[in-house]
Formats: sequence, C-alpha cells, structure tokens
Amino acid sequence: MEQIGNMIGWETVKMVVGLVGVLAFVVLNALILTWAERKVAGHMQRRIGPKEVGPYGLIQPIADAIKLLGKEILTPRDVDKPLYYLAPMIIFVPVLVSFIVIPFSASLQVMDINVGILVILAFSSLSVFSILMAGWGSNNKYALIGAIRSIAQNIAYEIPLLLALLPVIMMTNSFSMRTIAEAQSGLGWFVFYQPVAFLIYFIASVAETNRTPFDLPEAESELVAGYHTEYSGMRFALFFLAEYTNIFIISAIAVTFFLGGYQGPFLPGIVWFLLKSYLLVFVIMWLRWTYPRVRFDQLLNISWKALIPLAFINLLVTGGLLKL
Amino acid sequence: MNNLQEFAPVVLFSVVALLFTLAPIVIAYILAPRTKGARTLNTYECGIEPYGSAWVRYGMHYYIYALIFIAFDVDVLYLFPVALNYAKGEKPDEFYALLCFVLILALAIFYAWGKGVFTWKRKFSQ
Amino acid sequence: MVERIKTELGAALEGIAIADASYRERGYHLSLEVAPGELLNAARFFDERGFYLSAIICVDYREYLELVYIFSNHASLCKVKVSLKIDPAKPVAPTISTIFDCAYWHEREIREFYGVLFDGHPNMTYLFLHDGIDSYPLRRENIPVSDEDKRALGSFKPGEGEDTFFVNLGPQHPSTHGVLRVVLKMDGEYIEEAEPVLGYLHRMHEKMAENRSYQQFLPNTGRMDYLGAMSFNLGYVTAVERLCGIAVPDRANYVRVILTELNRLSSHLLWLGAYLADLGALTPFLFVFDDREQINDILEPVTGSRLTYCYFRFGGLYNDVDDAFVTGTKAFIERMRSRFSLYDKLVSGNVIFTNRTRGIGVITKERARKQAVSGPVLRGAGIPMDIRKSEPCAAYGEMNFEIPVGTRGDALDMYHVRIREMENAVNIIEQALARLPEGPIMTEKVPKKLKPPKGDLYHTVETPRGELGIYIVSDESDKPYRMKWRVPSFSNLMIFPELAKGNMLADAVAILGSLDLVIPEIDR
Amino acid sequence: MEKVLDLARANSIWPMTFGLACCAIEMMSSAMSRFDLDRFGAGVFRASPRQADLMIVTGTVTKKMAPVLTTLYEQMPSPKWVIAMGNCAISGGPFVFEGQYNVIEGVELLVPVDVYVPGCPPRPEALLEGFLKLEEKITGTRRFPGPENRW
Repeated sequence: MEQIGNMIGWETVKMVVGLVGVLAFVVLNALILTWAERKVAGHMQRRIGPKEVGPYGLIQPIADAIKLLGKEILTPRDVDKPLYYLAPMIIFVPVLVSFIVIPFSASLQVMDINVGILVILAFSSLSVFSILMAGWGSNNKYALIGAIRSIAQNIAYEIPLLLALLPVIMMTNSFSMRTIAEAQSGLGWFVFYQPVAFLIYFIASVAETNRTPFDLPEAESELVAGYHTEYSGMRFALFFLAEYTNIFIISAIAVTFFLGGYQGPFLPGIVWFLLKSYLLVFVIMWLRWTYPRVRFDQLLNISWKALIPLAFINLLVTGGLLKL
Repeated sequence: MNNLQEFAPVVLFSVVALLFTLAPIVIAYILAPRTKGARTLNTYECGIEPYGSAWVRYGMHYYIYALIFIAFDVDVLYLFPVALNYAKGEKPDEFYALLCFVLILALAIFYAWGKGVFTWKRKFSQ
Repeated sequence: MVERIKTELGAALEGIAIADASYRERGYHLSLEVAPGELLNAARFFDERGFYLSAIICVDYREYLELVYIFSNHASLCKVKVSLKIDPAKPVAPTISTIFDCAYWHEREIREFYGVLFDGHPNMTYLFLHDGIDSYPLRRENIPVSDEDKRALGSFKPGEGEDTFFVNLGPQHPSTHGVLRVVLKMDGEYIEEAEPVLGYLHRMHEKMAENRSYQQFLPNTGRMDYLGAMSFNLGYVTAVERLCGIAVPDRANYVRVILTELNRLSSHLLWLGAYLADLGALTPFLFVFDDREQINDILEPVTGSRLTYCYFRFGGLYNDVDDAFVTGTKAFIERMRSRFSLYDKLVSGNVIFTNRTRGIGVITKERARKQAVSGPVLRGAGIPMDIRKSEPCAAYGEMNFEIPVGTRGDALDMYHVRIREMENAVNIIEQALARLPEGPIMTEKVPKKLKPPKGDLYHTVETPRGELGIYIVSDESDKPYRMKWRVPSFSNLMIFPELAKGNMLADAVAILGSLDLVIPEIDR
Repeated sequence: MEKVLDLARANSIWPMTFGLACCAIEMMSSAMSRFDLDRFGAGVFRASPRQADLMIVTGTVTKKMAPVLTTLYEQMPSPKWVIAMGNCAISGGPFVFEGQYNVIEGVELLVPVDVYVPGCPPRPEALLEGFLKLEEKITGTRRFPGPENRW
C-alpha cells in the first residue's frame, strides 16, 4: 500500500513539474518564434526586422504580449456565444497535451505513454474542431469560408500524415515516442531509410498547421484574416500562440520520427533535440516567405492525387522490404 | 488500473489547458479599457453592413472528399495495429495481407479519380 | 482606311453629313452627328467593322446636351466621333450597351452625373455617387435629382433570397488595392455573380477641371493614377499643347520619354509585387519596392517628388536633367537587367505561381474589343496595340521596341506581357539616353494664361494600364469648358464580372490582380 | 501598471491594412526594406480591425467612404489610435473647392485623430516621425530625442 502511495506521489510530482515546465516552454517558445519569424522574414526581405525594442528587438514579443493583455476583448453581437468563447480555449488543449509524450531527451519527458503518437494524433483533431467552432461561431462570412477550408484541408492531409508515420512504426513496432527515438542511435536516422515518408510527413504537417503555401484558412488576400477575423485581443493571441506551438510540435514529431530525436554526438540530448527542431521550424518559415499560396482545388488534389498514392506505395515497399 | 493511470497526465493537461486560457482573458478584462460605438459589435465585413447572416446554406463542393475521407481514415486506422505487430511475425503472410488491404483501399482512390471527383470544373453559365 | 470607312458610312447612313476632321488638331478623323433613331445603326456599323467604343462623353452646352461617342480601331488608326444632341429638359437617349458591352458602364456614369436616361439600359443604379447627393454634379445648372430618380438610382442593393451568400470584397480589403468594392454572390467557393461598386474615392477631378485654369489642373493629373503619374502628366500636357499648337524642344521630348518609361517601370514593378502578394507570396513585394526606391532616387532630385509627379509643363519641362541623372539612370539600367533574371527565377519558374495563373481569367480578342480593354490586358489577349506606336507623342516615334502579345489571354499571359514591357521600358530608356540631344527644355513663347482656340480634342496616350483618353472642349477661356478622362482601369475593370463568374474566390483575386487596377483613376 | 502597459503599447503598434489613395503607397514604402517600420515593432499589418491598434487614414475620405471608415474605427478594440496621413485626410487637401460635393474636409470630423502627418503625399520618413510622435503621446517620452534635446 505504502509503496503504491509513494509511487503515485512521485508520479504526481513529476506530472506537476512537467506541467509547469511545459507551460513555461509553450509561452517561451511562442515568444521566441514570433521574434524569430519577424527576424527571419526581415532578413529574407532585405530589411532588419524588430531592432529598437530591446537588444536585437528581443523584447519585442514581450511588448506584443503585454499589449495584447491590455487590449479590449470584443465579442460581436451576432456571434454564437458558447462556440465563440470556447474555440480559443479548446485549440489550446491539443497543444498542451502533445507535450506530454514528446521526448526532449532520454530522461526529459513528462510521461512515456506507450501509445504516445496516437495521443498526439487523436488530440490534434481537436484543433480542427476548434477552428470550425471559431469560424461558425463568429457568424462572419470570411471566418466561415476559412473554417470550412480548414476542415477540408485537414481532412485531406491527415491521411498522408498517418500513412507517412506508419512505415516508421512498422520498423520499430512501437507507438512510444521514446522507443522510436531510441531506435535511431548512431546515424541510423529513419530519414535515410524513409526519405519519401519524411517528405510526405513534412508537406502534410505544414498543411495541417495552415502555413504557407497551404495557409488558405487564413489567406489574407482572400479572407482578410480567415477564421479568426472576429477575434480580438487575448483571444486572438491564443490562436496565435497555438499556431506557433503547433509548428514546434510538428517539427518535434518529425525530429523524433525521422531525424534521430534527441540522439547525437558530444552535446546533451536536449540541445540536439531543440537544435534539430528549430532547424525544421526555420525551414517552415523559409517556405512561408518564399512561396505563393496554392489554390483550393490544387491543395486538395496535391494530397489525393500525389501524396496519398505515394504514401501507399512507400508503405508497400517498406512492408515488402521488411518481410521479403 | 495501471493502464488508465498512464492517461492521468492527459486529463490533467487538458483541464489545465482550459484553465490556462482563461487567465489571460480574465486579466485582459480587468486591464483593458472599454469603448462602445454604435457599430462596434457589428459583424465585420470590410466596413460594410453585411447582407444577411453567415448562417445560411453553404455550398460545399468538397463533401465528396469528406465522404472518401471517412472511409479512408477508418481504414488507415486499421493499419496502425497492423504496423505495431508487423515485424513480429516470421512469415511473409503479413505482407500479402497488407498488400491486399492497401490495394483495395487504393482502388477507391483510382475509382474516385476516374469518376472525376478530383477535377474542379469551373462553372460557366454562358 | 479612313476614306473607305467614310464612303461605307455614307452608304450605310443615308442623309447624314460626314465631316473630315483634322486629326492633328482634333484627334479624330471623321465626325458626324446622328439623330437618336440612327445611333443604333451607326453603332452596329462600327461593330461590324471591328471598331471598339473608346469612350462616351457627355457635354452640357446649356441649350442642349451632347453625347459624344468615340469609335476607334485596333488594327489601323481611324477614329470617328459620333455626336448626338439631346434635350436638357427631358434627356433621353437610346442605349448602345446591347452592341458594345462597355457602354453599359459609361452610360451608367453619364446617368448619374448628367441625369441622361438611357432607353433600354438594364441597370441604371448609382455607380459612383453616394445616396445623399441631390443634384446632377456635372450639369452646368443646378438640376435637382427628382425623387423618382433617387429611388431608381439608389446605391447597390443585392437581390433578396434566403440562401444566397453575399460577400463584400472591399472597400477595406487587402487584395482590392485600395477602396474598390466588389459584391460577390457565392455558391461555396464558387462565384456566381460579381458586381463592382465604385466611387469610394471619387474626387471630382472632372468637376475641378471646369473650375480651374489649364495650369492649375496640372497637379491633379498625378493624383489620378498615382502609380503612373508621369503618363497622366504627359497625356494632359501633350493634349493641351496639341490644342494650342505649342511645339516642344527635342531635348524635352526625350526627357519626357525617359521619365515616363522610368515611371512605367516602377508602376509595373509595384504591380508585380502586389500581384504576388495577392497570390500569397509576400517577399517579392519587398524586393520590388527596393527597385522602386532606386527609381525614386533618380526621379526625386529631378522632379521633386516621390509619387505624384508633376514635372512636365506646357511647352517643356519644369527643370533640366543633369549629369548625375544620366549616370544614375545608366547604373540603374544595369542593375535592373540583373534583377529581371532574379524575378524570372523566383517567379516565372514557380510551379505554384504558374498553376495559379494559367488558364485563369481568359479574355478572347472579341471580348477584349467589346469591353474596350486596353494596355497590357489587351495585349495579353493577343491584340498588338500600343498607343506609343500607333499615335506616338513626345519622342516615342523614334524609339525602337516591339509590342509583346499573349497567346492564351489568361492571367499568366498578362504577367509575361508586363514583364516584357518592363524589359522594353529599360531598352527605351537606354535608346533615349543614348540619343539625348542638347538644347533648351522649354519653348520660349508660352503665354502665362493659356487660352486655346475654340474646339474639341480627343487625345490618347499609353499609360502603364492602357489607353488614356482626354477629351477637352475649349471655349477660348483660360478654363476648359469640359474635360473628360477616359481612364484605362475603368474599362479594364468592367470585364471583371464576366471573368469572375463561375470561378473560385482565389481565382477572382488572381484575375483582379492581373487587371492591374488603380482605384483613384477609376473613380476620378 | 498603466505605465508598463503604455510602454508595451507604444512599442507594439499594429496598424490596420487600410489604404485609401496615393498615401497608401507611401505607407507601404515605409513598411518596406528601406524604411522598415518593423524596427519599431509597428510592422505587423493586420487586415482585420479587430486585431489592429492603429488606423492610418491614407488619403481622401469621400462621403461614400465615411460610414465605412467610422465603422472600421468603431470595430477596432480600444485602446486605438488614428494617424491622419496626408493633406487630404487632414483637411481635404487639394480637393476642396467651391461646389465640391463628395469629399469630407478632414477626417477629424469623423473620428478622433491623434497625429497629423502633412504632405501630399508625406514621405515615409514623415510617417515614421508620425509613429514616433504617437509613441511619445502614449508614453510621454520620445524614442530618439531630436537634435534640440541632444545638444
């Protein structure tokens, strides 16, 4: 009895510490990424980006955050209040839950649930739900079109995303993020065995996070601000926060599944993990500031005509090579 | 027991996530000034009074995609347990099973493709 | 050509006197006056012979209102003025929108500014003015708008229907580049109908022209089309010079060409950036602004402004260019040439870009003529027509350049036409610089108060967006009696509803961008 | 507390994407490579008024546009500011003459204006100065003290 009690206690402590750590990381990550995005965009566009607010503009995101805290939150008259209020809250749940299973290093992980990747995938569907709530609840036409686009897009890209992860699971026989990361010791990164799967995953996940060239749900030149057109102040900031955290999460999954996770020589695991993740984040930013946006039918067809068949072939080839 | 315990953090994190999002909104309500104009709370539509509500029948031309998706997503989920235990068997039977399953699935795509689901016709009335 | 049209026209419309006009002084070759009953016959005649309707102009002469129809031809230079006198007390005229589609919009404009009722016109609602207006602004006397008219005119209201999904694109919308408003009737992602609503930036330029002397109106030209200010400036200055018979020294003519082409280059560059921003790529926008700043660095010391240039004067220029200008421009040409290959790599080869624009917004030659589109849009549709070639002003006649044309008439073709035009502009600048003569920049004898001889003139120039027509009626005073601006964006916009129909929302943005609209110019 | 908030607000002014006329091009110029508004944290142009702090009235306001402009202003959440950019927004500029029927003679007749930036159109530097003035108005201290204060 006592032993069990001790165990629960220890687990609880670990959980709470993890929770605080994750919350701090989420906020910090969003601050860093907004700053980085503006800096990266600036340098790609032959300008400097934030510079005057703090050294190298580092205090800029903090100023933005405080400003948004002190900003009036408007609730338009014609919205569906429950949906409208809940949407920015719900979008945060998958964001936070995903962090439970991400292995930052061999020991740094809130809890290694043995169906880790399934938890992330299952919860990530919630964000679509939240976007639909935001779009429909706003009673705004741009928001509605944005939300419906977002659903179709998420639907289209969820399948190649799943299919791209399957070969890795086949090779490791595990859903556990840590087991998968551990399976890639040395330079046995799965990206070398599964380059096609990696590419499919990367494209699909960029689409899942609504980033250019797949940013149709919030396409500024068509839909003003898309599904969050009617959101102001802190509610809008929550969508923003979720978006940036999602970028990190998909990069983290990619690193864990394909780029050897926290494994690497000389440096401690967490450094490698963050290094690789932020490199991928940088690539996603790079894409955003380089490419135009695809059209809606093209978006769906890239997935259905190219990615899904390709993913199937890749799956079969993997299956065949493993068995024959 | 032990299995369910594993998911305790999931529940905890979900609840905290909801609470966490409340905090800044409450702070903002306390800090932010408030103004009201006659049209402040109107729905935004480029500064024009919107014509009617957004809650009307919306022609979704991609409902067929949704139908295919439902079929597919469920089927792809079947593949996850398969993948989990794939390499454990010694014989190549699993591969043939997988081959059959995937080919049948792929057939659906090619059928839809042939049916023209993936071509978006421009609708010209002239 | 002119002779042939004259004899054929005489045969088709019996009993109507067809007068020869001096093209050099009037800007048109033939003029005839028809009765309301014969207008449709005349219009049909021109339609059959492949003419397009350049403009409809209304002039209020107090005793009568005159409607002036300018018919012009893409293939060979032949302009005909058809005029029609109507009673100001009961102004009614037949519509020709059944024959020339672009007349639909011109007639709506005349209806709200002059109160002329067009018989058989399908839609006579307000296009430009706000609902509170209570007189016809351009009439010489204050004619109140009757209650009946107020109800009939009223601003745009979409049809009723519970399940129709109307979306406003604009006036505050990132992709309409200003305050254009398009009301879209949507069916999901598809557009069923598109209706432009204009006038959010109607600044009364034509009314102002009647209140100001010729010189005082000069600054207005730069504010009509703020991107191609130099071309509008050039058009106005050359029109007035033509009306008064002022000769311009050679050096001034060459400098005019160089500056106009530099401005055309910067206008097309901005279009390129804005178009790509519409399609979702934001970075090229900043790249082109970088080039624009280089152009501004050249133009600013010479003209004194960065955007709304007002540099040309009647009879010459405001001041002379110096050596720094010449060397600066030469350096800029070198730089620009290397930039073209950069844009080519970044944009032309981009799969997403070409897939977004190929086959979108296709304009056939016939539709282009009926809607009287002009400039790069017309050339994209495959008609090699450039007013710099057909009616050269300044030193354009001595410049050597070819006219780029498209083959498919889609948005991608218009992109390529504009890119080729930018390269042409660089070539023209180089030629003009090489031949830049020495000499004065201003004619000696330009009177302080310009009083052109009595008469009218329809003068056209090629702006970055297409055909700019300036119709001036002079009554020998120092103020124009009537000045009508036939602006290219107005005509180019009018083809948008039919292009957008049946396309997706994203396509509509791509099409709107390919037309390259400047709103203050449309609204005037 | 108010001070911290004001400091944050001054350093993170998000303008609304709202171009009216000629001045809009100069507003864009000031956000571009050479002038780079983003240095001061003011380069985040938001298309939706719900997320913007500042409305830059860039050009002539016509009577048809006036209700649209006030609607957009009212739809912005407070605290919010307005910069009247260019002579047209300040007073109607060159488009005021006897018998004019379509121009609002100054945007202050519609919404409260915080900073006026004169010019036709104002140069991007002038708009940057306008931003600095607005920051000064919010915080009470100027970011770059002018030459008269430096010497």
